[in-house]
Amino acid sequence: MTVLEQPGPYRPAPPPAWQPRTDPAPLLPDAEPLRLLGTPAAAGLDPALLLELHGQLVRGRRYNAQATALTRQGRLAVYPSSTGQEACQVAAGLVLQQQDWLFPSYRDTLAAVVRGLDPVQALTLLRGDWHTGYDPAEHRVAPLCTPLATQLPHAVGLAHAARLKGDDVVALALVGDGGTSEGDFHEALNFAAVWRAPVVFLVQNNGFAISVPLAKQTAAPSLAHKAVGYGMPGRLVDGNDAAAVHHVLTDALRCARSGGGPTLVEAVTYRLDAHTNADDATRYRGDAEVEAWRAHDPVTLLERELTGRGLLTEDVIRAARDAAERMAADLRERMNQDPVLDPMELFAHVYAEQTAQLRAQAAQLRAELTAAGELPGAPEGGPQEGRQR
Amino acid sequence: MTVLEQPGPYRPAPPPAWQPRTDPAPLLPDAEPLRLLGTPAAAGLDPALLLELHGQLVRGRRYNAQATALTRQGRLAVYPSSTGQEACQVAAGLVLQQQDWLFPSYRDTLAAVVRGLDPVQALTLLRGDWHTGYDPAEHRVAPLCTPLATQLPHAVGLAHAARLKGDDVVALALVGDGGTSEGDFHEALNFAAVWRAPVVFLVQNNGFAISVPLAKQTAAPSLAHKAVGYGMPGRLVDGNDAAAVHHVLTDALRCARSGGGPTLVEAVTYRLDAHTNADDATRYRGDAEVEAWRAHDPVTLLERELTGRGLLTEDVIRAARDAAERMAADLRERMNQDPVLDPMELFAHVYAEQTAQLRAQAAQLRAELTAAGELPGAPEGGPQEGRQR
Amino acid sequence: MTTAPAGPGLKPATMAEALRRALRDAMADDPAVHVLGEDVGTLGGVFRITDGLAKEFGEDRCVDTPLAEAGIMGTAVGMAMYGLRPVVEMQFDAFAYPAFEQLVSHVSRMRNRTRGALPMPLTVRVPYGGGIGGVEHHSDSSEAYYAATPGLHVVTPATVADAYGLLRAAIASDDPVVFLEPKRLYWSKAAWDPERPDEVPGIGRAVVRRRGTSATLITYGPALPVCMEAAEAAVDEGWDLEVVDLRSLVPFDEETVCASVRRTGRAVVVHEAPGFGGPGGEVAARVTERCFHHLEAPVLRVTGFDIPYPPPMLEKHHLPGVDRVLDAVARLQWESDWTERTPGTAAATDDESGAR
Amino acid sequence: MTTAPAGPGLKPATMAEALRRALRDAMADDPAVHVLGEDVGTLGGVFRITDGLAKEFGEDRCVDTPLAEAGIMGTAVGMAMYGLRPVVEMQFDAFAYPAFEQLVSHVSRMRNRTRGALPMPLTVRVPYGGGIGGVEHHSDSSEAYYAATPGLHVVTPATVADAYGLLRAAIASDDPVVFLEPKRLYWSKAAWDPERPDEVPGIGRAVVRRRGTSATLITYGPALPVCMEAAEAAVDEGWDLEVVDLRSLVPFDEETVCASVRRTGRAVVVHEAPGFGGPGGEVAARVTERCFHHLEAPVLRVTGFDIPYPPPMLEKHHLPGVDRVLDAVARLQWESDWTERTPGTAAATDDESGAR
Ligand SMILES: Cc1ncc(C[n+]2csc(CCOP(=O)(O)OP(=O)(O)O)c2C)c(N)n1
Ligand SMILES: Cc1ncc(C[n+]2csc(CCOP(=O)(O)OP(=O)(O)O)c2C)c(N)n1
Ligand SMILES: [Mg+2]
Ligand SMILES: [Mg+2]
Repeated sequence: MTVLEQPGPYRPAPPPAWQPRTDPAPLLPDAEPLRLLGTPAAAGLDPALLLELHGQLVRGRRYNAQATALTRQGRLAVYPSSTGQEACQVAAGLVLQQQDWLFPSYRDTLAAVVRGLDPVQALTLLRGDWHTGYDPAEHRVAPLCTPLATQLPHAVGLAHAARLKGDDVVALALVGDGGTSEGDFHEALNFAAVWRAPVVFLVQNNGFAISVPLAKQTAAPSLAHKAVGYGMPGRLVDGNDAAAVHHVLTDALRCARSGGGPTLVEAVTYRLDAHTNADDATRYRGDAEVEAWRAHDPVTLLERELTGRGLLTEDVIRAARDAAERMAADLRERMNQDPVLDPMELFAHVYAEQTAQLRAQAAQLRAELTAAGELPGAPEGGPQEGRQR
Repeated sequence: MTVLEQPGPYRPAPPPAWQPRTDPAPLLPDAEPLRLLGTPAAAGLDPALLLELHGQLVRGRRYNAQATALTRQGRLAVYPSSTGQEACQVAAGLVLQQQDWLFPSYRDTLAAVVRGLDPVQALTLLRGDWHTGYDPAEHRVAPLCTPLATQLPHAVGLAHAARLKGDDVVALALVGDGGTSEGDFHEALNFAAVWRAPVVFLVQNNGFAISVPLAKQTAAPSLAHKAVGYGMPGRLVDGNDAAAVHHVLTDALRCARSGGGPTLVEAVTYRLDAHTNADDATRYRGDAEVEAWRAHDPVTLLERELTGRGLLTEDVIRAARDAAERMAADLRERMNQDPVLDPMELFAHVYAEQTAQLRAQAAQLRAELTAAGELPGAPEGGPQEGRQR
Repeated sequence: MTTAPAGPGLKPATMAEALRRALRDAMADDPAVHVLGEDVGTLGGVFRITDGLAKEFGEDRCVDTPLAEAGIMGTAVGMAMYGLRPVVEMQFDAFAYPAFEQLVSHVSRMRNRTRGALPMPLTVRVPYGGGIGGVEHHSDSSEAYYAATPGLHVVTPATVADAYGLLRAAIASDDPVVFLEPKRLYWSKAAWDPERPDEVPGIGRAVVRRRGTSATLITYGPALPVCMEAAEAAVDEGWDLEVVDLRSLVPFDEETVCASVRRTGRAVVVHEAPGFGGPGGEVAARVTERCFHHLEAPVLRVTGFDIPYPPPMLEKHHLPGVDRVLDAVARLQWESDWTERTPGTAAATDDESGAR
Repeated sequence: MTTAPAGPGLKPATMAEALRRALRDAMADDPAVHVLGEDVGTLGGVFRITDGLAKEFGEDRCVDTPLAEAGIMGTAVGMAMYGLRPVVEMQFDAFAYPAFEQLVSHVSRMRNRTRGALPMPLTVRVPYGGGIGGVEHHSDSSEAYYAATPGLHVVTPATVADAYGLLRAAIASDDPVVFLEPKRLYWSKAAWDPERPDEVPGIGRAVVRRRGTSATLITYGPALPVCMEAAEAAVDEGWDLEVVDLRSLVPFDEETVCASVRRTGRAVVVHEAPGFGGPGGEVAARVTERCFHHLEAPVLRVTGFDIPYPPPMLEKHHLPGVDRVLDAVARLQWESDWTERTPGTAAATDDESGAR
C-alpha cells in the first residue's frame, strides 16, 4: 500500500525519536586563550596564591635544569624536560585535593613533585632502576605513562569507580597535543562524557610532538574544540599564565566534583628545551621561535605581575631561589648515589603468586649470580660451577 | 635575573606562536537535521531524481525483505537488514561517480547494490562461501567491513593516494552511530582533515548499536558536532529523507572533489528490523518507538512528496514494484543454487607465493579430500589410505 | 561429555548457563565485581552470558559501554586501580584487538610496573574460535597472542563444570586473566548441579579427561570434544589414548602433561588456532625438553591451517576433526620402539614424521 | 661481524645507514613507495633511518603523520588499495600495539579476503628489542605476535648487508612484511659497499653464519652477535658450534635449519623475546618433528625470561648472553650418544635436560 491510497491531507512528519539536542555554544571554548596575569582581571587574584605559584615555578624551573644536568652525568637514562611548561605543571600539581588522583605522562614528573612526590621517586623511571618509583595508591599519582594517551581511560575508570563508591575523588589527566590524535584520547573522552565521570583532561599543547608541529597534528580551530564532539565543555587557556591555568583547572575540578561531568582544557604553552636530552630540536625549529616564546616565559609573566603589585620583594626572590637550590642540591646528592638493586626482583611482581616456570627461571638467575659472586651472601671467588663436556 | 631587574614599563606579552584560529561556526551543523521532502524547498527538486530515488527505495525495501527471507531458508548465514535506512543506502549508492570509491560496513550491501554490484556478489560474505564476493578494485567498492570503523582510515588513505596521483577520486565511507565511538573513527577523521583528503564520512545514526541506544553512546549535541574537533564541516540531515541525504552528500562530495577536504555527515534514521535476523529487538526497545518511526518511513516520505506533485502515477508504482519483484525473483533463484566451492582455495590467497608450509598443508587437505572422494577427479570409493599401527 | 546423564541433584546445563551463573554468583558475593562491555546490559550480551545481571545488580554493576574496546579495557584498568574487580566482555575474538595495547602495555604489566602496588584483578572474557558459521572476524583463535604476553593468565574451559569453576577462579584472581570461552561449546550440555557446583582446583591445573596407555592427546577448549571423540574412535584401531585438557595455557601445568607423556611415550597436541606460532609449538617444545628420553616419536601437532580463518562454508576443512587427529596418531611411529631403532633406518622416516 | 675490515670498494657502514640507503633506493626506483610515520619527515625519525628522505622526495613521499598508529596503519592500507607501496614506521615496538587490529584484521588478510584482488604490498618497520637502556615500553620483543598471524611475513636482519637486502626485498614484496629492526644493532658496523650492495636471496632464507659440527645455535636479529661470540668462546671448551641466522621467521626456512641440525645432532634456539609462547617454541617443535632421530638431546631454548621487559639497570640480567648460551650448550647431554643410551639411565637426566 502506498500513501496514494491513504486519504487525508499531506503533512511532513518529524522523525519521532529526534529530539533537538542541547545548544553547543556553552561547550565551545573562547576564541582566545584565557589570560589573567597582566590583565585587569589579575587584580582579583589572591596574593598568597600568586606567591605560592611563584615559589613553585622557580623551584620547578630549577628542577628541570637539575634533572637535565643529571642526564649529562649519566644519572638519568633520559629526561623529557618541562622547561617552559612549568605553569601547567605547577597548577596541575596544586589544584588537586588530597584524595584526588593525578594521571601524568612521562613529561609530567614536575606536576607529581609539586603534588608532593619525592623527586627521586618521581625520577625512578627515567633513572632506570625500576618502572614506577612510588606507590601510586599512596600518593594518588598514577604511574608516569609512556604509551601516549593510554592513561586517559584509566583516569576515567578510576574517577567513575570512585563516584560509584560514593567517594569525593576527581581525576586530573595530562596529555600532550600529539596525544590527542590517539584513539585512546577519543575513547576516554567519550566514556567520560557518557558516564559524566568526575575527570578533567588537561592538554598541554606545547606546539610539538617531538618534531611534529601542531599544524600537522590537527586542522581543528583549537584542541579545546574537540570537547563539543563529546558533549563536554572545552576551555582554552594561556598555558604559561600560571594563574589562568590554576583558575581554569580549579573551575573544571569544581564542576567535576559537583557532578557536572568532565571538562577538556587546552593550555597553550611551549616546550623550550628539546623533546628529551637525546633530541636535537634544531632539526625542526628555529631559534627565533624559541626566543619569542622565552619572552612569554611563565616565570617572567608571573614575576611581572608580582612586580606590578609590589609583591616581588628581595625576600621573596631569595626565599624562592634558596628553596629551589636546596631541592636541587638534595636531588643531586641523592641521585648521585647508586640505587641498590636486587636482580631477583625481576620475578617478584609478575604475578601475585610465582608460577612454577618463573620459579625455575628465578632459580637459574640466582644460580648465575651466585656463581658470579653478584648476590649478597654469594661466595666471593667461591667454587664456580664449571661446564662439563 | 628576574624581570625586577629589567627596566621599562610592564606589558603583557601575547604568546608569540599563538594564532587565533578559524571561526568554528561554519563547521558546526545546524540544530535541526536538513529536510527537503514536504518542505517548500522540495519544489526545486528535479522530478527525474525524485523518481529515480523512488524506484531505488522500493527496490531497496524489497531487497531487504528478500535477503531477510533468505536467512530463514538457510541461504544466508546472517543478514543485517537496512530496512528503514534505505534513503541513506540509496543516496550513498547514487551520488558517487564511476571512479569514486564506496567503503561500506556489513550493513551496507544495499548501497553497494545501488552502486551497481550484483546482489549475489554483495551477499557472498553473508552467505558464507567467501569473505568478499566481488573484486573491490573493479567496482570501487571496498570489502564490506565487519570490524567497526576500521574501514574509515582505509577510505582516507585511498582518497589521499588518489589525490597524490592526481586522480579525480572521492571516497565515501559509511559508519554507524556505534562506530563513531571507536578510536579508528577519531584517527581517520583527523588524518582526513590534516591531509585535506577527498573523503566524505556518512554516519547512519539509526539509533542503536545492536541494543545500545545513542544516549549510552554519546553525550554530544549530535554526532555531526564531532566534526568541529577535526576542523571539518559537520552536517546533519534527516536520514529518511532521500532527497535531503542525496543533496547533502552531493554537496560534500563536490567540496571534497574540489580540494575542500572532508565532511562529516550525520544522517538521522532508524533501523526498523532487528540488528540481524539473529537478534531479538524486543529485548531493548518497544513497539511504540518502532511504530512511530514507521510513520516516518523513507518510502512513505518520498511517496507523499511525489503524490503532492502528482508524480506518483499508477505506472510509476507498477514499474517500481515490477522492477523490485524481478530483482527479488532473480536473487531468490540464484541464491537458491548451492555455490560451487573449492576447499583448496583456502590456501590460494594467503600469500602471492605459497610458502613451503602452506604447500604441505594444502597437500594434506588435498589428500584427505581425495581419499574421501570429495575432490573433482578423486577416485570415488577408490583405495583409501588405511591407518597403520 | 555433551549429554552426560543427570544424577541426583544434577540437571543438564549448558556452558553458557554455567558462565552466567558464575558471573551472577561472583557479583552477589563481591560488590567489587563489575561487568562491562558492549550489549552486556539490557540485551544480556549477544551470547546471553550476562543475561539478567543488569536487572539484578543494576546498570552500574553491569554496564552497556560505548562501542570502543580500548575504552572498555582502559576504563577497566582505572576501575581496578581503585579496587574494583572488573569483568570485561570483548564481544568476539577479533574485536578484542583494538584493546591489545591496553592489555599488553597496561593490564599485563601494571603489577610489575608498580612493584606490586597496583594489582590488576581484571577478567577479560573473550568468546573465541570457530565452528559456528560466523562471518570473517568472528571466529579467530587468538590465544597465541595472550599466551606470549608475560603477566597475563590465559584460561579456557572445555566443560560445563570448568566454565563455572574457572570463571569464578578468574574473577577471584588478583591477577589479570584472559578467559577464553569456546563459542561452539556455549550450547554444549552436561549434568551439573548449579546449587553445588563442582570444585575446580583453581587456575593452572590441567586434567586428564581420559586415561589411556598408547599416546597422549594434549588439548584445550573447543578441541577437547574432538579429542574425546577421537579417543573413542581410536579404540577400534587398537589405540588406547589418554586425553589431557590443559584448561590453563598460562600458568602451564607441566607436571600433569609431562607425567602423562612419560607414561604413554607419545603425544599429539591438538588445537584450532593456526599451527605456526600457536600454543602447540610451546607445548611440544616444552614436553620434548622435559620428556625427551621417554618419547617414542616426536610430539606431533594437529592444528588449524596457517591461514586466515575461512568463510563459514569452508570452515569444516580447517578445523581439526577426529580423522585428522587419528591420522596424526597413526604417524607416531608405532612400527618400532626407539630402543630397537638404528640411526640409519630411523632417519629414513624423518620427513614423514611431521607432514604438518 | 661488527668490525669487519674494509676490502676494496668496501666501507664500514652501520645497519642504520644500510636501512636508510635501502629506503632511499627503493623510493628512487619506484614512485609508488611512500614512507609514513611519526617524525619520519623533518626529523628523519628518532633513529634517523628516514633521514633526508623528505628532503629528497618531498613531504608527500615521506610523511610526518599525526600521532596515531592505527591511523598510520589504516591509511597505509587504503594507500596500498590504491596501488601504492607504503612503508610505515612504528616508532618503537610497544607503540605498534595500537595498530594491532589494523594489522591483524586487515593488513594480514586483505589479499585473502578479496580472493587476491587487493594485495597488501605494505612494509611495517618496527624497531624492536632491548639492550639500549630504554625506559618501559621501548624494548619489547614482539615477534611472537606477528609470527602467529597468518598472512604476514616476518623478517629481521642481523647484519648490515641483510639490513639493506631484506628491506629492499620487503618493500618489493607484494605481501605485507613486518620488518623487525634490532634496535641495539642499529649502530653495529660492517664493511659494506653501498654502491654494490650484496645480493641477499630474498625473504624466507636462513643462512649458516658459522659452520660447526658439535651443535647448532638457531637464532635471529639481536641475538645473532651473542651467538657468534658464544661460538667463538665455545672453541675453548672444545665445542665447534654452527650458527644459523633465521633472518625470516615467516616464511620459515625449514630446509636450512633442519639440514644443520641433522648434521650436528644438537640444537639450542636463542632469542631475546620471552620464552613461553615465543618463536623458539615453534622452532624447537618444528625441528624436533623433522629431525627427531638425529637429535642426541632435546632442542633447548635460551630466551628472555617470562617477564615484562625490565628497567634499564636490570636488563642485562634478562638478555640472553654468551654465558647463558654456553650453559645451555653444556646441557646438551654430551655424556653419551643416543645409540648408546638405555631408557633407564636416560630418563634419569630428563628433569635436568631443560632447566628453563
Ligand atoms: C603510543 C605511542 N606512540 C608513540 C610514542 C613515541 N613518542 C613519545 S613522546 C612522543 C611525542 C608526544 O607528543 P605530545 O603528545 O605533544 O607530548 P609532548 O612530548 O609534547 O609533551 C612520541 C611520538 C609513544 N610514547 N606512545
Ligand atoms: C570492533 C568491533 N567491535 C564490536 C563489533 C560487534 N558489533 C557488530 S555490529 C555492532 C553494533 C554496531 O552499531 P552501529 O555502529 O551503530 O551500526 P549499526 O549496526 O547500527 O548499523 C557491534 C557491537 C564489531 N563488529 N567490531
Ligand atoms: Mg607536545
Ligand atoms: Mg547504529
